[in-house]
Amino acid sequence: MILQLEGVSKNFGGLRALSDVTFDLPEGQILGLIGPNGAGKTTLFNCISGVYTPTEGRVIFRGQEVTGHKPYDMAKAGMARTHQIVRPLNELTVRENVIVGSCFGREGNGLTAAGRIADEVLKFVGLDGRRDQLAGSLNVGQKKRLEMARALAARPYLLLLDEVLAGLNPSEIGHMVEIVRNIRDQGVTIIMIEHVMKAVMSVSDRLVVLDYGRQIAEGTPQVVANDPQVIEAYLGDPDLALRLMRDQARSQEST
Amino acid sequence: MNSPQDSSVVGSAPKVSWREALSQNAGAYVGLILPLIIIALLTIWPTVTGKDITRESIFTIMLSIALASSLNILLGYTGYVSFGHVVFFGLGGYVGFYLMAVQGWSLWPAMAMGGLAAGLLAFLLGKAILRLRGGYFALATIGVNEAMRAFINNFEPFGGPVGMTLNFQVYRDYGGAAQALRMTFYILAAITFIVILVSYFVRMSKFGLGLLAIREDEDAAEVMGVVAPSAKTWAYVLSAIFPGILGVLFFFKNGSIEPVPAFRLNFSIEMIVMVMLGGQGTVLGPILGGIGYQSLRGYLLTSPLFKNIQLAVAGVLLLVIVLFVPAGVVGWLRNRFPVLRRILQ
Amino acid sequence: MKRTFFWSFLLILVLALAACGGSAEPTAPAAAAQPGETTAEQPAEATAPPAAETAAQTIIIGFTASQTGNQNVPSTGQVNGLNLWKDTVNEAGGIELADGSKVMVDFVSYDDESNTDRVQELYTRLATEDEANFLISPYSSGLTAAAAVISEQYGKVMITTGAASDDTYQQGLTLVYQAYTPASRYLTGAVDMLESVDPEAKNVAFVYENSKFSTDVVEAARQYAEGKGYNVVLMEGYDPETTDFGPFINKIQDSQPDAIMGGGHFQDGSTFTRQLNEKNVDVGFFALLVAPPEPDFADLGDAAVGVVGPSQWEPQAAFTPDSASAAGLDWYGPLGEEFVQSYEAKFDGAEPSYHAAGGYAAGLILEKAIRDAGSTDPAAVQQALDAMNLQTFFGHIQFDTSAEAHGLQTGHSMVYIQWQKDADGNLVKEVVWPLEGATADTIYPMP
Amino acid sequence: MDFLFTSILDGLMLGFVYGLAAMGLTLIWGVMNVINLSHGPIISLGMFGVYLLFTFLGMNPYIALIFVALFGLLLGIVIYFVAVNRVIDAPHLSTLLATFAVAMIITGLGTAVFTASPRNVDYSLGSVTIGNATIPVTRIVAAVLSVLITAGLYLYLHRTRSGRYIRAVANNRSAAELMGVPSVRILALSFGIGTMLAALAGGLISTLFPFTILAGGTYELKSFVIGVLGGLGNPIGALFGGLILGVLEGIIPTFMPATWVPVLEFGLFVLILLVRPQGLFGAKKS
Repeated sequence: MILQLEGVSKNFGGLRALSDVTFDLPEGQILGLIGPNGAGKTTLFNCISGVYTPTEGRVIFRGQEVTGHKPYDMAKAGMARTHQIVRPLNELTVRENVIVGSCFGREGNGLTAAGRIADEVLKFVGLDGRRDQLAGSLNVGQKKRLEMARALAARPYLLLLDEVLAGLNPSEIGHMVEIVRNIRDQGVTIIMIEHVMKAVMSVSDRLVVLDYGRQIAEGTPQVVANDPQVIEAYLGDPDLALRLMRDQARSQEST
Repeated sequence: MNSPQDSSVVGSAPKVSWREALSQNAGAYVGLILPLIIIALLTIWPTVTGKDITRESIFTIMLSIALASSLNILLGYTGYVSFGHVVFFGLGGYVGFYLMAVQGWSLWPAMAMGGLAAGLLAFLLGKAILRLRGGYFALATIGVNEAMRAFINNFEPFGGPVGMTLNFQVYRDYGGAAQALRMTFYILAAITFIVILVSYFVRMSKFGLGLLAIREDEDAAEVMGVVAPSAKTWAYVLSAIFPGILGVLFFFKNGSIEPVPAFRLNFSIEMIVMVMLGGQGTVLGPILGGIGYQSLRGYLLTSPLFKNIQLAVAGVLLLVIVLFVPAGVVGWLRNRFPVLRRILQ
Repeated sequence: MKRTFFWSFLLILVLALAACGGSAEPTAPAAAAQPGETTAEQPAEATAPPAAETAAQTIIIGFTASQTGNQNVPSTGQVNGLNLWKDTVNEAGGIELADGSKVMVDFVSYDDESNTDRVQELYTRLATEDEANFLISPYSSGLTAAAAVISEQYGKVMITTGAASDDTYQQGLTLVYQAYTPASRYLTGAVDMLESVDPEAKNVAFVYENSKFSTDVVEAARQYAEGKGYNVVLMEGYDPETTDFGPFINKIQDSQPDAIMGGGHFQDGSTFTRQLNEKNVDVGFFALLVAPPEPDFADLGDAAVGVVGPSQWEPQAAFTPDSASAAGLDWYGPLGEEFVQSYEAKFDGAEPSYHAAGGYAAGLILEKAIRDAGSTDPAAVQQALDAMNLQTFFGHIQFDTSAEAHGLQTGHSMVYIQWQKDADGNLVKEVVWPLEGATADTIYPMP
Repeated sequence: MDFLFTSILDGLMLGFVYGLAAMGLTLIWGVMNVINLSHGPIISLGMFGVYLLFTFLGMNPYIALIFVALFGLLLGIVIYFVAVNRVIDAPHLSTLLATFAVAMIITGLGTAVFTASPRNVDYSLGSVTIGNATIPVTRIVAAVLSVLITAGLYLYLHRTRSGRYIRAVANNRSAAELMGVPSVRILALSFGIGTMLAALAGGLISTLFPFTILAGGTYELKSFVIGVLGGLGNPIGALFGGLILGVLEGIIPTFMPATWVPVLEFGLFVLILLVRPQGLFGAKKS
């Protein structure tokens, strides 16, 4: 198992954002993490990658307990992630951004080696033509690919992808899904948060569904797609739909 | 694309031919040419003119360059606005001065101890206040400087409010006041040279890249594996050591030390202005900023037209720069003429 | 590899520099400041002052002053005094030398902003570029200590004024001479005065600004008072920025002193006085540094009545050729009233403060030394200064010549003023101590 | 320990004025995240405003405050549009330096016009005696006015439309903009009110102590301490922060040398920044 979560919960003040999330992730799989907005998916990413310390529960990465470790410890241990809202290092060039990923990631490469890796990774995500441009000058799609490139340059064992497909057009989505499959084929384990259902269903080996911080289903895409609880969470009664919309508004406000 | 388990091609240290390495490195050193030429010219200029006043004027300029370049490691590379940076200049100066005036140490070890004291303070402080971000950090550094000034004002071993005065005998050990003053100039030139090299190599190093990442987005940098707390602390220490050493040198030359001039908050702000004027985050920026600022101030102070309102004129100029050229001279040139980027680091 | 490249790079750089070493570097000397107010022609061979006397008719005297800094009020007074002295000398045709020739006086001055940053640079400029023959100190002891390093380095005689701290003169200097009564004797007279007006008084409170000058002064006064058997019931410094003296006044009331001494500069001193008055503190004797002799102190109104202050000089000071000969000293320079008159004439009726008198006296000391030496040779002037022992309108002038405290003022002493009300109820400043120069009796206890 | 009581009473009286002085700084910080380094010079201008009106027009200092307040408001709006608006979204360094440049301009011109010599508003209302403590009436008036102004500010922020807008912008500028709040105008108004409070505080201080054109700097530093005590961005908290500082300044000298006051003050300041950056009274922001 590359990653095991045991009863992970997270409270913010009185609000319970995650409650008792438990699953195991074998090496080499793609795990889709889905759920309505505000379900706690990104919070879970933050708990795994060390941005938050879980209020309860344990995170075990490659056999080691890492609960409460710092984000940089996780990066060095071989975990990399992208952000839902892209966070490029604006005043650095695209290439420098990727070099940061490689220098400080699992391998901790020197600048020269990192430069070579960066060039390679940039070609892989199709940004090699823009390597000397400032990262701030890219468009959103390119920034998403840059996030991906930075994460890959770290040569992680586990890659956390937070909505890499959001905001992309259909052809870009196809391209990105290809990239994700390719990465998995190279032996990297992936957890991806995604709203584009078709894509996530097709690419994931397994899915975990969160709703209001609770883990309401887990299994292969087929099993999950037919789970009544999941259907209710997504399509259910009008009240729920209304609540979802309110959540959407709230999450926009908080960003 | 190689799998992470199979990283034999790029994961291990790559074999690069020496020719390739040289050409890459040659490129890397291009940015050093201009800074070093300027420092070298400043150093030999007094010999060329043969005038002591040139030396004195350049002493002021070079001190500014060295201080601004030190501050730039924190301010420009790491993005933390240290408003009370003069605390390191003052504390280092005080520790060194105490060792020279009271304990009878000679200048060299006193300078080392001044730098050490400043570095140590930065290390301890860094652990605490570097957790604060943005304006809170700036405020905290002001608080630290004021607290330190008030403390030294009460600290009897350092003379309290009276400060300390250096006996002239001390200069005679270096061949008289004239000789001692000439010596301080060349020591300053050497330190400035070292500061520029340090600034440059930090800028070009992996450590420096981590600092730049912190400056751009600290949280994202941490997620990418930059150990921000320790990187920030070391940047802070590095940017504090040189002001500490320079404090000893300055007050040795000055002959006396008192709390108010040693911890003058405006002096910190002047350092920031110089960094900003030249271009923060670049090696060349603080050098041009130091020269530009001190020349301008020298001019305004003595110009019959602006003498009485020199502070206001300087304020207007600062405002114009902040509003319209926030990247400073070097940043502006880099943006305007991308061709020059390699030279203007 | 990197290293090899780096050193070869450096080598090339050095060679390149050597090749173009002489070319103009545009930025560096741009900081060169223009002299503030020099107009006269420079001495032909001013780098060698001994030779200059035969060739030139003018000597240059250099100093910096606080035109914009926080000390600009006293500093301006000092500069006014100096300017008056210069005009007086030049109107008389200059200073006469041994060979009968006369030298005129010219000034070069810069703004030091009351900051140490540039003082040394500016004094170096004065000593080398402007070819000043002699120097006058900046205002305040801290700046003077920095300037002294330069005056020693270039062998320039410097007369200090507005720089009272003793320790500047105890660092092995040989060319720096102090016009003011040093800090160690600044306030001791107040203790004598208290002893004289009230032999019963035993308890003294010292409340003073926590800065170099005031601490020096008060520390010396405390030792003196304790030596005379006084109880020091309170010894308390305050921060230079203090505006609320409430806590100190409460402490003073708690310690019930017969006398309060201390203060610092004008601002804090006048605030302190005002608040003591507002709080109706009952104390018989109140002596304060710096603030009371300033004419502006009268703005405090009734609060000022009875306040005593040490002064380097007062317009009423009774120094005359007669008093000089009574003391067995030579007299030199104008009478006190002549100084006051010409000062008021030159500066639109402004009354000279003691800083102004100090500035004039500094010039006068230099003038007399040059005249005695018969030349502008620094060594000869230095000798004349060492031998100087005379009385002027400013008082007795004599310098310590020992190695430990060379240049320290030993002759001059303070006078003490007290604010009193005249018959019409107007506030007037009266000299009350020493008794031989007094213009009125001390009011004790103060109302 | 009679004088302990006196010292606390003194400290409280002064604390109200300190609080008022810090209020403008903390309001501006709260609304737009700008540390206004021209705060001190504006306090000085407030002092000189009252001084000039009192000395040359013979105006009652408390009437003069009204003009000073108006002047402060207008000056603040001008400063906002000239120096702050353009860099309001830039990194902190830009606004710090922009407001510092304004401080240099005010101080530079002020020194040229007024010189650094001390001034004094020679105005007295006598003193009252409570037990052993004698308190000048001007101090009591200053304290009462400070409380009234604070109350006025509170009512303004909570009861008027533009006041609510200011709070909305302080809370979340982009959300307020979405709801149709004219954010630039509100920011300018907030800056104006911040400087108005600074000028008012300066005016009140001028009736208590002598001052110079440079005197505002001391109060600016104190305002930082007070702002952090009361919670930066919490104008009402500033009043309590001021009271704490005033009392500390009164009490500390009763058991140790008064020169240690700034050491403790700024030590406390740094400590609070580290431990409770939201201030002693601020609610914890998540």
